[in-house]
Amino acid sequence: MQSWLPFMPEKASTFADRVDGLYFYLVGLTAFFTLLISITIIFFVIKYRRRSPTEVPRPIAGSLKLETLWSVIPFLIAMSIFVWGASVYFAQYRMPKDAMEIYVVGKQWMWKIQHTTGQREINELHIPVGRKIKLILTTEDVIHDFFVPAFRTKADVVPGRYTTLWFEATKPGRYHLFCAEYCGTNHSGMGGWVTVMDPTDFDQWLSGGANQESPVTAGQKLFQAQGCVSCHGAQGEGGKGPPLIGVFGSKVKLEGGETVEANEDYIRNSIRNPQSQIVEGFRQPLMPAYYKEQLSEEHVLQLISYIKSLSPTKAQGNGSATTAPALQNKEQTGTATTTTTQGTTGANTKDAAGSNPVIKAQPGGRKSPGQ
Amino acid sequence: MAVGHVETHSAQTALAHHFDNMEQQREAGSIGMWVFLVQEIMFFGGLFLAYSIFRAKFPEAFAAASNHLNWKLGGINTVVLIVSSLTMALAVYYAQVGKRRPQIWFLTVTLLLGATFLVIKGFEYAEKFRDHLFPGPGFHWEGHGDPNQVQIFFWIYFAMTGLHALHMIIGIGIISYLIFYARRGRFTPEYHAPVEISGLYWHFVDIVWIFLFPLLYLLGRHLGE
Amino acid sequence: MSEHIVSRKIYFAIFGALMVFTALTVFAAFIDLDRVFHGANTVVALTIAVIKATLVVLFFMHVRYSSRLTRVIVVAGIFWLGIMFVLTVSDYMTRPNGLVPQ
Amino acid sequence: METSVTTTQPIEAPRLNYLNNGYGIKSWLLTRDHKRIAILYLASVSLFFMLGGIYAMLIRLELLTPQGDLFQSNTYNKVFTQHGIIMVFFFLIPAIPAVLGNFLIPVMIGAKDLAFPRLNLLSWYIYVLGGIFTLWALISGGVDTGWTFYAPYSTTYSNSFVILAGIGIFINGFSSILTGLNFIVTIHTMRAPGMTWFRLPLFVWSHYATSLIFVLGTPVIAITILLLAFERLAHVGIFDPTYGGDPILFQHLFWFYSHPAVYIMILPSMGVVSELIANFSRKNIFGYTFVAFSSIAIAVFGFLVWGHHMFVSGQSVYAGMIFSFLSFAVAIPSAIKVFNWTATLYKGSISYDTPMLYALAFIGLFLIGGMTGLFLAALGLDVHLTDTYFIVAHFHYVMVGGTLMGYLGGLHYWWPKITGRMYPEGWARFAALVIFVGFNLTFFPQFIAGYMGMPRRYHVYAPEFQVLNVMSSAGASILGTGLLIPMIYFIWSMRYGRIASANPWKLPGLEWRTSSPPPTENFEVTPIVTWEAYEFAPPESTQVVGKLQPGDKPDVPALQT
Ligand code: HEA
Ligand code: HEA
Ligand code: CUA
Ligand SMILES: [Cu+2]
Repeated sequence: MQSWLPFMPEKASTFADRVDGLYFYLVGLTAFFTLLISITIIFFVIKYRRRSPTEVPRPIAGSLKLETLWSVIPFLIAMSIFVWGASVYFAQYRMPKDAMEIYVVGKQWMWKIQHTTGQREINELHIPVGRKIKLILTTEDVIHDFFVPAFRTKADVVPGRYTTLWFEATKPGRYHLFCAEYCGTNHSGMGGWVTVMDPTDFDQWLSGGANQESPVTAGQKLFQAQGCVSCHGAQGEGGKGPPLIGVFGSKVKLEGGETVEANEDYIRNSIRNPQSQIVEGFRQPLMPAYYKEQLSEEHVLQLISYIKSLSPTKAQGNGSATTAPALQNKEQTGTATTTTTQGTTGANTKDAAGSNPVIKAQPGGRKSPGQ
Repeated sequence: MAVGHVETHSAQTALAHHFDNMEQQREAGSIGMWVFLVQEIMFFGGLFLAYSIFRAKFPEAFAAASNHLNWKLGGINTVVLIVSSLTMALAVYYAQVGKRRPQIWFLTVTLLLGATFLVIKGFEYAEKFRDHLFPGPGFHWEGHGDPNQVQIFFWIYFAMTGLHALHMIIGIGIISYLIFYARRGRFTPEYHAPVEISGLYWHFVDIVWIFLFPLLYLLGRHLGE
Repeated sequence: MSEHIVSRKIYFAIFGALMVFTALTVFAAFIDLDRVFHGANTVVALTIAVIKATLVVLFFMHVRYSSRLTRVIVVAGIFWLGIMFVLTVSDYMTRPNGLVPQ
Repeated sequence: METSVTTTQPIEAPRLNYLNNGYGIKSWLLTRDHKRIAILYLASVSLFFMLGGIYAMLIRLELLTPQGDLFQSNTYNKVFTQHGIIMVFFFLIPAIPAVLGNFLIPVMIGAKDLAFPRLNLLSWYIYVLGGIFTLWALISGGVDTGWTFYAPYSTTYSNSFVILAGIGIFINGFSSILTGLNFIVTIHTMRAPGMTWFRLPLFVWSHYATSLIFVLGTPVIAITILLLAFERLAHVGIFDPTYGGDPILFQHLFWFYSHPAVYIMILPSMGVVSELIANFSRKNIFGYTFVAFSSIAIAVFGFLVWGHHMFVSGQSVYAGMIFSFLSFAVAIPSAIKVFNWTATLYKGSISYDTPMLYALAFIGLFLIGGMTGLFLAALGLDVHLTDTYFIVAHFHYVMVGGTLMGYLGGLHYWWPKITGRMYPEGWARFAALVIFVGFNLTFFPQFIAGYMGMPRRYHVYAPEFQVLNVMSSAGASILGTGLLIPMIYFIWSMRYGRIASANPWKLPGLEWRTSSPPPTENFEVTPIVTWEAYEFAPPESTQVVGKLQPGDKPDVPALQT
C-alpha cells in the first residue's frame, strides 16, 4: 500500500513521522532558497541585460550589512536543522527498557535471524505490531547494514562488535529489508522482508516453531560441549576460570587496573581472544581463544544469551553508567535506533534485565500482547 | 630535495630563467621545502594516529612488545641521528660562509652517520626476522600479551621505522648529490639554497625519529619485562 | 629577507641540550612514574620529545630567524595534525567501551 | 593550426607564441612551460572523463530494468567502482586546478611561469603513471570495492585488483601534492609588482585554498591506501577485526582526506564562477573580501567535518553530534558565496555568452546540491538517507551540476586564450541547454528514489523504483549526447574556429592583456599592476553600498618581514 503522498515510502514505525517531518522542513527550506535565488537571478539577468556593447556599469563595493545578514540568517536556520536532527537522532539512540530482543547475524549475502524463543529465519523477520523490538546485530565477515525504509532506520553491522537497532512497528504488512552497506558481489541481493503481524497472528507464528530450542538452552549445550564447564563450572559458578554467575552487566576488574563493563561486546571478546582482557587474578593464560572455526557468531550469541541468563538481577542498575546524563531526562519514546553498542551499552545492558532471556524475554515472546 | 635542486642546477647560471632575482628564488626554494615538510608531517601523522589508538586499545600487549625491542640500539641510533643533525647544520654554516673544504667534510660525515644509522637498523631488523617477529604468517610470540595485538605493534613498528628508513635513504642520496656539486664548487655564499633546504629535510627526518624512539622503544619500560 | 647566519656556538649548545634530553628520556622511562598518576611516563616522554623537536626546528632549521610565513607554515602543519588527532580520538573516547580491547 | 594562429594576430601580438614555439613530441613531453603542461593535462583528463562517462552510461543502461540483465553482479560492482575512482581521482580533482589553474595562475599574477616548472612537469608524469596503474587494474580484471575502499571488504574479502588500483591512487596523490605545493609557492613569491593579495582574481584565491587542502589532506589518503595495500598483501594489519584491527579507523583516515577532497573539487569551480559572474556582468564582484576569505574558510573548516560520512557506521554518538554541527557551520561560507554572486548581478551589464550560462547553471545546481547536503548533515535524517540514491543525487548535483558546469564554463571562457580560436557560440549555447536539461532529468529522480529507500550500489533493485530509474537513464543519454557536442566543436574550433583577438571579451584581467595564445614567457615585459581586480570603470565612479570599503588593503608580502 502506498502512502497518501506520491513518491513517499510507506510509514510503518512510530518513528517515520518524526523523520518525515524533518524531511519536509528541509524540502521546504530548499524550495524556498532555490526559488529565492533563481527568481532573483532571472530577474536581474533580464533587467540588467547588456544593452550596448560599450556600456560600463558603476562598480558596487559591497555592503557589510548585507554580508552579516546573509551569514547570520543562514547560520540560524542551519542551527535549527542541527538541533532538530540531533533530537531525532537521540530519540533513535535511546534504548527502550522493555524491548523484545532478536539476534541478527549478517553474512555474505544473507541475514540470519534468531528469536529468543528459538525461531530461526533467513532474510525474513517476523515481528508483532505495537511492540518495541530490539535487534542485536553482528556479522561473520564484512560490514553490512540493516535497512528498513518503511521504518526510516538503519544500522551498520560491523564485524568484531555488536550493533543495536530498534523500532516499533505501527502497521501490519510486509516491508522491504535491504542491506545498505556495500558488501560485495551480491550486495543488492542481500535483502528480504520484514513481516509485521497482529499480536495474535504473531503468537500463532511463534507457537509454530515452539519446539525449537531457545538460544539460552542452545548456549547451555555449547557451554557443556565446548568444555567451558571444566573451568567456569557446570553452572558457571567458576573454578580455574572466573565465575560467570552475575557477571553480565557488572563491572569487571581486569589485570592491569582498568575495569570494564561486562556487556555483549566484552563477553564476545573474552571468547574470541581471552588474552586481550584478563580478569584480575586469572593471570596464567588457560583459556584458549575460540575462533570462527569452532564457534560461529551465532554460537557466540547463544553463549552470550546463556551467560546473560546467569545474571538476572545484576544486569540491572548500572546501565546508566554509560548513558549521558543529558539523556536521562530525554523522553523514552524513540522508536528506532541506529547506534552501536558503543553508543548504547548503557541502555542495552539496562534492558538486558528487562529482556533477560530466562526471566523476561522468553515469556516476552509468548506473553506478547494478546495471549 | 626535488623542490630545491630541480630548479637550480638546471640553468648554467644559478638563477633560473623565470625568477627575477636570487632572493626570490631562494625564498621560493625554502618555502617550497617547508610546504613539502608539512605534507610529510601529515603523511607520518596518519601512522602516529594509528599508533596512539592501538596503544590505547592494547596497553598490555604494546608494553610487552615494546619492551622486547632493543632500546640500546635504538638509543645509539638516536645519538647517531642527532650528531648527524649537528654536522648537517655545520655543513650549511660553512656553505653560508663559503668555506668549501669543511663544508664537504661535514657533508661527508653526515652521510656516513646516516649510513651508520641504517646499518644499525639493519641489525635490529635482522634480529626481529630471526625471532619471527615480522608480522605475517611466520609471526610467532610467546611472551605475555595477546599475540594478535603484539603483532599489530610490530606491524606499526615496521611501517613507521621502515618509512623513516626510506626517508633516510633518500636523504643520503640528496647529500651525496650535494657533495658532488660542492666539490665542483657550485655553492657560494650567494647561492647555496640546495644545501640549506636539504638540511631542512635532514633535520625533519631526525625529528621524526626523536618521536619514534620514545614511543616505540621506551614506553612501557617501567613495567619491566 | 637576507638570511641570518647562526653562530656555531649556538649549534653546539643545542646539540648538548639534545643529548642531555635524550639521556633524560631514557632514564625517565625506567622509573615507574605511573605511581604519580596514570600515564605519567607517557606524558614525560612526549614532553621531552616535543622539547627536543622544538629545539631542532627553531635553531637547526633556523625557524627562529626565518620569515613570518615560514613560521605560519610550521604552525599550520602541527595544527592540522592536531585536528586529525583530536576529532578522531574524540570519537574513540566517547565510546563507552571504545578503547577497551576489541 | 599554430602557423595560422600567429598570422592575423593583433599588432601587439608577438609572432611567436607558446604553441608554435617548437614542434614535435619532444617539445611537448619535455616542456617546462606551464601552458603546455596544462594542455597535456587537458588531453589526459579528457580521456579519463570519457572513460568514466562511458562507465556512467553502462550504469544507467543496466539500471533501466530492475532485474540485472545486462551484467553479472560483480561486473556491475566493478563498473560503478571504476566510474567513481576515475571520475573523482583522475578527472574531477585534477580537472580545474591542473588544466585551468596551471595555465592561468602564472598569467593572472603576472609571472613567467610557476615557481617550479620541472616539478610541474613531474607532477604530470606522476599523474600519468598513477593513471597507468589504475588502467592496468581495470584491464587485468577491475576493482569492486566501491571508490571508498571500506575495510575489511577491501583488505580481505574482495578478490579483485585492489592493490593495483590502490597504488594508482597512491601515486596520483603525489601529483596533487606537488601541484598544490607549486601553486602555494608561486602565489606567495611570484606575484608581479603591484599585484597585492587583494588585487588577485578570485580564481587565484580559490586555487590557493584548494592547494592548502592538496598539501594537508592528500598525504593522509596516501598513507591510508599504503597501509590498506600492505594489509591485503601480508594478511595482518590494523583494519580487519580478525587481526585485532578496527574498520572504523579506516573510515576515519579515509574521510579525513576524502571530505576535504570534495572541497578540492568544488573550490576551483567556485573560483571560475566568480570570474565568470564578475566579468560577464562587467561588475567588480560584490564583497570581494568575503568571497575571497570564504574560500579559505571552506578549506579550513572542510577538515573538521569528515565524520558526517560515518553517522551510522559505529562512530560514537557524541562524535556524530560534533561532526554534524561542524558540517552545518561549513555550509555558511558556501552560502555567502552564493549570495554575493547573486548580488554581483545587480545593476550589472549582463551578457548571455555561453560561459555565463554555465555560471548561472552552476549557482542553481550547486544550491540544490548544497542544500541536500544539509539533509545529510542532519543526524536523524541521514540515518534514513545514508547509502541510498539520495546521496548519489546529492553528490552528482554538486560534482556534476557544480564542478563540471564550472569546468565547462571555464573552458569556454578561456578557450580563445588557450588556443587562439573562438568556439562556435550558437552550438555552445545549444549544448549548454541540452546538458542542463539532461542533467536535471538524470539526477533529480534519484533524490526521490533515495528517499523512497532505494539503496545505492544496487545492481538489482525493487520494481517499484523502475519508473524513476528509467527517467534517470533517459536523462543520462541526453546528458551524454549534450556533452558530446562540446567535445566535437572544441576539437573542430582548434583548426577552423574564428581567430581570437588578445581580448575577445573586452576584460581588464591580466590574462587578457597578453596576446592569445600568450608567448612562452607570458608577457613581453613583467607587467606592473596599478588596477584593482575586476576594475571596469575608474575608481572615482565607485558607488558604495553600506560601509564596506573596496577590498584593497596594502599587502605586506610575507617575505619582507
Ligand atoms: C563537490 C563535492 C561536494 C560538495 C561541495 C559537498 C558539499 C556538502 N556535502 Fe557532500 N558529499 C559529496 C560531495 C560533496 N559534498 C560526495 C561525493 C559524497 C558521497 C561520498 C560517498 O559516500 O560516496 C557526499 C556525502 C555527503 C554526506 C554523507 C552522507 C552519507 O554518506 O550519509 C554529507 C553529510 O553530512 C554531506 C554533506 C555536505 C554538506 C553539508 C555540504 C556543504 O558544503 C554544502 C554547502 C552549500 C550550501 C548549503 C548551498 C548554498 C547555500 C545557500 C543557498 C544558502 C542557504 C544555506 C543555509 C540555510 C545553510 N555530503
Ligand atoms: C566527478 C565525479 C562524477 C561525475 C562527473 C559523474 C558523472 C555521472 N555519474 Fe557518477 N558517480 C561518482 C562520481 C561522478 N559521476 C561517484 C564518486 C560515484 C560513487 C561510486 C561508488 O559508489 O563507489 C558515482 C556513482 C554513480 C551512480 C550510482 C551507482 C550505484 O550506486 O549503483 C550513478 C547512477 O546513475 C552514476 C551516474 C552518473 C552519470 C549518468 C554521470 C554523467 O554525468 C556522465 C556524463 C559524462 C559522459 C557521458 C562522458 C562524456 C561524453 C562522452 C564520452 C560522449 C560519448 C558518450 C555517450 C554519448 C553516451 N554515478
Ligand atoms: Cu550486505 Cu550489502
Ligand atoms: Cu563530506
